Amino acid sequence: MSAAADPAAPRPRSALRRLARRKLAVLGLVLIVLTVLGAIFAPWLTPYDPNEQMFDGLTITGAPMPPGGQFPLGTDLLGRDLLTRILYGARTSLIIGIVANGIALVIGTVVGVTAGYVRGLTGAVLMRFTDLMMAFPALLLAICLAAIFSPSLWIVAMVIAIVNWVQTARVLYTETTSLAEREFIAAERTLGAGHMRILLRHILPHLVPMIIVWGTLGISTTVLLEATLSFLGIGVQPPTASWGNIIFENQTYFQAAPWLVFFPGMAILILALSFNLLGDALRDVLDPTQRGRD
Amino acid sequence: MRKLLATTALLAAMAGAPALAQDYTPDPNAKEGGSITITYKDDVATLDPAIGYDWQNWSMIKSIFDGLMDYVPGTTDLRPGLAESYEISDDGMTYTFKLRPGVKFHNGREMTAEDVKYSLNRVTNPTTQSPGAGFFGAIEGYDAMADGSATELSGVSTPGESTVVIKLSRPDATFLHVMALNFASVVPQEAVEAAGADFGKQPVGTGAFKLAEWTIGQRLVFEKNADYWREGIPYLDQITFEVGQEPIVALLRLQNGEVDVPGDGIPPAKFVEVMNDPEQAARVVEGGQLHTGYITMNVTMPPFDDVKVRKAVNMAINKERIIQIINGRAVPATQPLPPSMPGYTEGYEGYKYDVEGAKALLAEAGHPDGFETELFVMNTDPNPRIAQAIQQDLSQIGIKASIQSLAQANVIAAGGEKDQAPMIWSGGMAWIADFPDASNFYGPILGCAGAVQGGWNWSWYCNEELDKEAAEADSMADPAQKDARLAKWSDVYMKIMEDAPWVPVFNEQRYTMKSARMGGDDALYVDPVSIPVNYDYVYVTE
Amino acid sequence: MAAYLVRRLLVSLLILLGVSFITFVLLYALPADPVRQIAGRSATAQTVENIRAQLGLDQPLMVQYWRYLTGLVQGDLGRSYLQRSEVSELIAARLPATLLLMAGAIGCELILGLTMGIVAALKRGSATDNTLMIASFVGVSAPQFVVGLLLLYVFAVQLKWFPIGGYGTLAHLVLPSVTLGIMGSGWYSRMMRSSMVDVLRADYIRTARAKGLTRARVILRHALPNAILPIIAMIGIDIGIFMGGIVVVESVFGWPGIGQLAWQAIQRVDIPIIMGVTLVSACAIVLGNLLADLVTPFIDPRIRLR
Amino acid sequence: MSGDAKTSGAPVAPDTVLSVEGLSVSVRTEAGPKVLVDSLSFTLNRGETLAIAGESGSGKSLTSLAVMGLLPPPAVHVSAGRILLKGTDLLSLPEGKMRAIRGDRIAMIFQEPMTSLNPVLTVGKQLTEAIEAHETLPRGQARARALEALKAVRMSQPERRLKQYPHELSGGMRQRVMIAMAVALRPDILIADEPTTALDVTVQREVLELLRDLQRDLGTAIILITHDMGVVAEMADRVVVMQAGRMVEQGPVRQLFAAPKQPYTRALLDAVPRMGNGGAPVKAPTTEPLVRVRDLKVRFDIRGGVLNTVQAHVHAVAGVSFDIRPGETFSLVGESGCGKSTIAKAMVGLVPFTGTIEVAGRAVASDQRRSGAAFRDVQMIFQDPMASLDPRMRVGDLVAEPLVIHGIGSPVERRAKTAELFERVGLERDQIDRYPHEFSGGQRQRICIARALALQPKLIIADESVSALDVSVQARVLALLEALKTEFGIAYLFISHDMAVVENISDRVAVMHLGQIVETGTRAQIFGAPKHPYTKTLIEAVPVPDPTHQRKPSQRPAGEVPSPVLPRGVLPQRILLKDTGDGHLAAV
Repeated sequence: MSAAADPAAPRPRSALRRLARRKLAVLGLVLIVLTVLGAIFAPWLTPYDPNEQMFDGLTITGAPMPPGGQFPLGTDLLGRDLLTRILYGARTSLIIGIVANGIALVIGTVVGVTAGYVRGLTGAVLMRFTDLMMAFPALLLAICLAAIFSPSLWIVAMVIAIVNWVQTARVLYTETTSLAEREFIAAERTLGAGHMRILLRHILPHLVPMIIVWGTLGISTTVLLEATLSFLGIGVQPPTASWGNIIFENQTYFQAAPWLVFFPGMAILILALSFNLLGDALRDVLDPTQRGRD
Repeated sequence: MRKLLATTALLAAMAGAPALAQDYTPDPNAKEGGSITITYKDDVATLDPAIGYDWQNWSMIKSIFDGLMDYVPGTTDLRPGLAESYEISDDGMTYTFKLRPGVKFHNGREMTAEDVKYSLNRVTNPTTQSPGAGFFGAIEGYDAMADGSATELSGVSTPGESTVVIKLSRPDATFLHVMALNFASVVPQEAVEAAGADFGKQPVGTGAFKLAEWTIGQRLVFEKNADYWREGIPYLDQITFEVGQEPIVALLRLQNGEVDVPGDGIPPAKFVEVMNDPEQAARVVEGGQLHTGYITMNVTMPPFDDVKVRKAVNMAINKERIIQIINGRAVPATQPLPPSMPGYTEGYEGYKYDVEGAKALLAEAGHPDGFETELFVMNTDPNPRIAQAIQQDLSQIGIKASIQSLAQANVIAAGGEKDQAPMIWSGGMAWIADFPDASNFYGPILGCAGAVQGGWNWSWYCNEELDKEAAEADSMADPAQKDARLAKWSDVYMKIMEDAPWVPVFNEQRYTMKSARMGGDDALYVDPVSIPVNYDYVYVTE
Repeated sequence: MAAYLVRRLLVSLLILLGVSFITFVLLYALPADPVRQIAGRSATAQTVENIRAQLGLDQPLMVQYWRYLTGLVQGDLGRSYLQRSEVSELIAARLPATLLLMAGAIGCELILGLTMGIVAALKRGSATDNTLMIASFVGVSAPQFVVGLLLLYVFAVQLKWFPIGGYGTLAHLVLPSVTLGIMGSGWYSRMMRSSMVDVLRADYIRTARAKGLTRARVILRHALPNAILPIIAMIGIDIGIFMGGIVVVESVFGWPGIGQLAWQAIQRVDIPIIMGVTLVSACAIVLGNLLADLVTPFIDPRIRLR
Repeated sequence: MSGDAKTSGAPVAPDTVLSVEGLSVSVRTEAGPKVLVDSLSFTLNRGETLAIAGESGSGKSLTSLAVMGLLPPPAVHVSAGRILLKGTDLLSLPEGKMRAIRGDRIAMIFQEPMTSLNPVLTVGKQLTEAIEAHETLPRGQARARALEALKAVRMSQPERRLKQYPHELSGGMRQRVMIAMAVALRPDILIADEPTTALDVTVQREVLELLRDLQRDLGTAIILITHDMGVVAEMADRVVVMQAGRMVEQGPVRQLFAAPKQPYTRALLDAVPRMGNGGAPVKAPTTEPLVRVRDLKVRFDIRGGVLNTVQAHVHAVAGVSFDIRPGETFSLVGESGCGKSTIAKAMVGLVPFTGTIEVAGRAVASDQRRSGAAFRDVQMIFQDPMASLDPRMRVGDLVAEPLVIHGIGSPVERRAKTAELFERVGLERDQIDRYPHEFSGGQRQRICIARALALQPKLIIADESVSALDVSVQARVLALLEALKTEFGIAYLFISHDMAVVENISDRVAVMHLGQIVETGTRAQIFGAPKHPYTKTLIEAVPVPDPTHQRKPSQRPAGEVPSPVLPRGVLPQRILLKDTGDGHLAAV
């Protein structure tokens, strides 16, 4: 029982194969691909313009049309086709998910790895700053930032990135610290390897799987945060559709027209769920520290 | 043309506003006792009459405090309040109020002329930071107060225990209305000083109700003032205000019989349902309110410096459609004044919805393909939706407006800068009149005084001639000149429409829903000054 | 331990100082002018400037911040610009509701999350495990405002099991707590599961079984206290997440907590309230983490706070 | 169990307690079931000690878990056979009945005393719990029994121990707690799975003696699972030798050691390093030292207090001086925590130090900024080859890494050099493109050696480099090191806790205790005529792989281990070494 199997270093191909064996991960991947395709091909998938307030999209008393018939998912309170808006809204969610999360990931990686490797004063200062950011109620900070800069798609992405890098930084800090203490790093140092070489050739490659995992999981957080900001009316500006602002605009009608909350809500849920499923499976497949959980 | 308009206005004024002195006849069916529950979404900030300026606390303060003047319940007609009677000098520059004897504050002390003086000094003192101080600008010595060089208004004097004389620095036809504002409420000095900055949490007035309990963020309870100076008033023993309740929740609770009046009205999502149910619809009281929803166009920012462009925009807006979006709970507006405001120009049709005409006008102005601009809007429902409807209308004539949906304060800030907000949809921040007088819609929001940095005239429209005309109208303080004055105001607003700095979009209607046990005249439920209801005069039937 | 506590508190103070400074600068940079809101629509420029001077808002940023700090040291969070009340009073009035909601949410997380996690770990690989883990994923992925609206619609409007909104009784607490706690439940159940799986593999569990202990005892006495350790640190972090969530949840359910206060204040740029709420939240987060650190040694004697 | 019991041989009428018949253990893998233990049969008699010996992967631990019914579910399971405890087949018992037997009639102690006790429960709780699981007793009485058990394992201050948590005890004390827990209910059978492998040699000695005494007093039958033939020789009455899941040979201990029937057994016994046959005496030093270490001190800070200031120091190395001559193997021995590895780290610049270290006349810088040349001259091989190889790199790249770092040669040349090194350490050229995890432990250590050789160093530090390897592999790696030494004239600094290995390969030896050298001299001097009591204890504690070896009993209750942690400002007392003749220095 002593010769334990190697705890790390999967080959990429086998990782993919192992991923393919997880039904839930595959399901997540398929749903993500479908969302991406839906977002890209939205103009061909629906006959309507997402921002067109159609005259026959509202009843005479100004109520939205229920699902069915001309409008498969019904219309919103301005008489726009809900399906069209959800399809176009996927663009917003995906762009923000990827951009915001990408920025957050870069900041988080730079801060976390630097602090974890350099230690000393620089490391301490970086980590105290991270602690400080942790102490900020993220949503409050995002709301303040969104209020300062008049929100647009890119500003929202920036705001989300600013509040979202902390987690990544912390995780990568811990991981880098423990990596830096691993014997093979010590071995590299005894061979005379410089810091940059150790960081780039030996530490970063080990962090890549974890970065991928956090990148994937982070997208779901980001999608949720965008939706929440939009739900509070400080996200993406109308009439640009985003899943969050569809709900924001229509939430008062949740009783009279539940589909206006239900469909975009399901869209958010499914996309976030898909990224979570994928990320979790990737964690099992790629991340050596989490190995052996099932 | 001008004459005709004036006459129409005069007729309207005569029909809508009977004699000033005619007071309210008590309801013979009214029952004493009982308590009601009213809900609001937003917290009540303060009950200090010098400060409170919110939707929720305005009518609450009205019930706790009294001013020298008052309105006949359910109407916009002035009647004497704490003043038993008053006299206006012939030049309209001196008002002498004779105080009602035996009026007691909630703390038991009798109200005197000194209290009136103290209250006016207090509200105009900059350290009070009253948002209503500016209303008292006509009182002699106001400027010295405002710049901090005086601590007392030189124009207010108390020749006797029960006499207050107020001298004005210019004639002001609205002065009696000003004295009926909450800001002019009479407060006892000792209670104010005892409470310090927290007077707003421990209010002491002379009103029909007194504050019994206040749990911040949850509930306020008002208790009947048994010593109230108006005989038989109020009917209710107690009113509970529950705050922090979503309008939709409030309505559902009303349907469950837990709430008597939802203070924020019927939420749009439930409106159709309620109105389609005869039993519920019967408990809805509809009335006008002194409100106009409008789009401002910044006349200093090209291309809105061109009146043709502004007219084109006026013609491009499909007001019916916008009203449809808010479930038809408004009437299309043609001019800045709402229909129930004295001075409203009857028969004026405004700019008709005419896309082709608008396009032509825009082409004439040199923008055949339209232009790009920005539309600022406050970010609470339904305003972003309305903005999107406006955006779609504008796009019909080639104007591409991008929407800036921001927090209220940020929109106000943008409007106060000369070069920031080309267009603003006023919803959520729109003008609800402080008092039922035509002048109230002019000064800060359409006059030159407001067209300054940080001002509220977001269209930056400044027509000095109209300013002069407005000043003239306001100096016609003699009641005999009332009709001539209204005619003048009507004329001012018509001229404004010529210049089209605004697109008046709609006048929101008020729909107050009440529980079955609520009694009292319907007018009390759409009281133009006490929103949602005039607490002093409503009663419960069981 | 005492030295550790003092040191941690010092660091916490520094963090709070940083939070206050950043927030202050951010709010200073806001385009909206609070004075205009205070002064009202009828105010003249003179009045506006008067009020600005009275509030000290005409001073440079650092002077204003220094004033705020000196006030803060004396426990003075300032006075709301628009509500005209002591901010501390406003927050104090609303904090109990928020704390109650958070307690409810933590309760929900612990009950739901831990149970699900433990059951899944014990039935590892089974259909139950898969179902529970999918449910956790859904919990983690569900936007709070959607969950809130949905719960409201199903349990309050349709089934009428719970009141639609408001505050006061236990029944009022259920739906908001669940809404706030459902995301954490998902995380907890997943963490608990993996932690439990790891612990069940530990040598001391084998020892415990080798002693002939019953399964229940092995799980409850030996596995659970060890498996729960990472969760405790999570609860500390959770408080920060909750602080964001309450803005949404309180708005959906009309819960009279500081989330609503903050939201209204942000809408109207009532800077003292925003500052106050941010600081109180940051305090809660810092305290939450500290508390989690202080509790851990009671469960895990290996951890000594130095 | 005493000497005379052994000499009397097996009892005439063996009273069989446990018999294992045709036991097979399989694991379900994706490629179908795989047999881990194949039709194993043996019996265990009352009062005897049966050793199951074998190298890693032989299935010995699985066998013990199968007896306990503790095979890790669900993949690993018993696929055939019977396990009879006094006639009852344990495999057919329901879990409830099996639970009643576990801990009561069969008890088990495990290899890792560090992890086998629940860290969050006190020793007392864990002990009483074991008792209460099988007997209904009032609290006080269970506690009394627990205390009694602790006394039985000769624990110092037993009352205090009851209230302590496992992490507050040393490794040896924890193992005693484990034993106390196991014997508290006087089981028929005690399974000890590598009970001393993780312990220092002196502690191992104490634990082994304790087990033997307990068996004598209680008459418990013991199944002792170990890879250490020395332990087998000392403890066992009979031996089962296993290899790759099968039993290779079985028999009484003396017979098996004296005349192993199977080649595997023979090879196994041959590979075991024995003391006292270390080879030819060393020539007197002639050349200038290659390495000169003077007054080396390494200390680590312990921070605390309000401002997180330094409160105390760990004096890991407290003033050490020694020389290593070219081509010489110099060994540092000592128990865990004595500072021997820290010296190695200091020499390659991994920890800051004071004092001087010179390699080939160049000083090693005391801060971590490197002086490249010194690094080329000194290379290090770590204990765990897996841990010291970047798992994400191909082994060829790993071996070429030092060449790349120092910019030696073109890629083609480097590749050729790598291939050459591979062959030299006994690996195949075509294995160059594989990853570390595709190699066995011994192969990995060869890769590390190849990497260390790449820069043609003058000194290789081998820090416990063979400790984790099975004896047969260990022997081959040691042989390789020896061959390289003669071939390249490399000097070794060999760091080990294993006295037998040290004796076998060293030219000179230094014995370390609490950060200082207590005795140093040639191998012959140290092992032939140890002067310092600590050296003597160390040597005597080593289990001798010879069942006929007679050993003086020594009893020492487990107490606290002396600590190198001293408060700020307090310095460890310096040990003075005195030359007892011929370069043999010992503390006075």
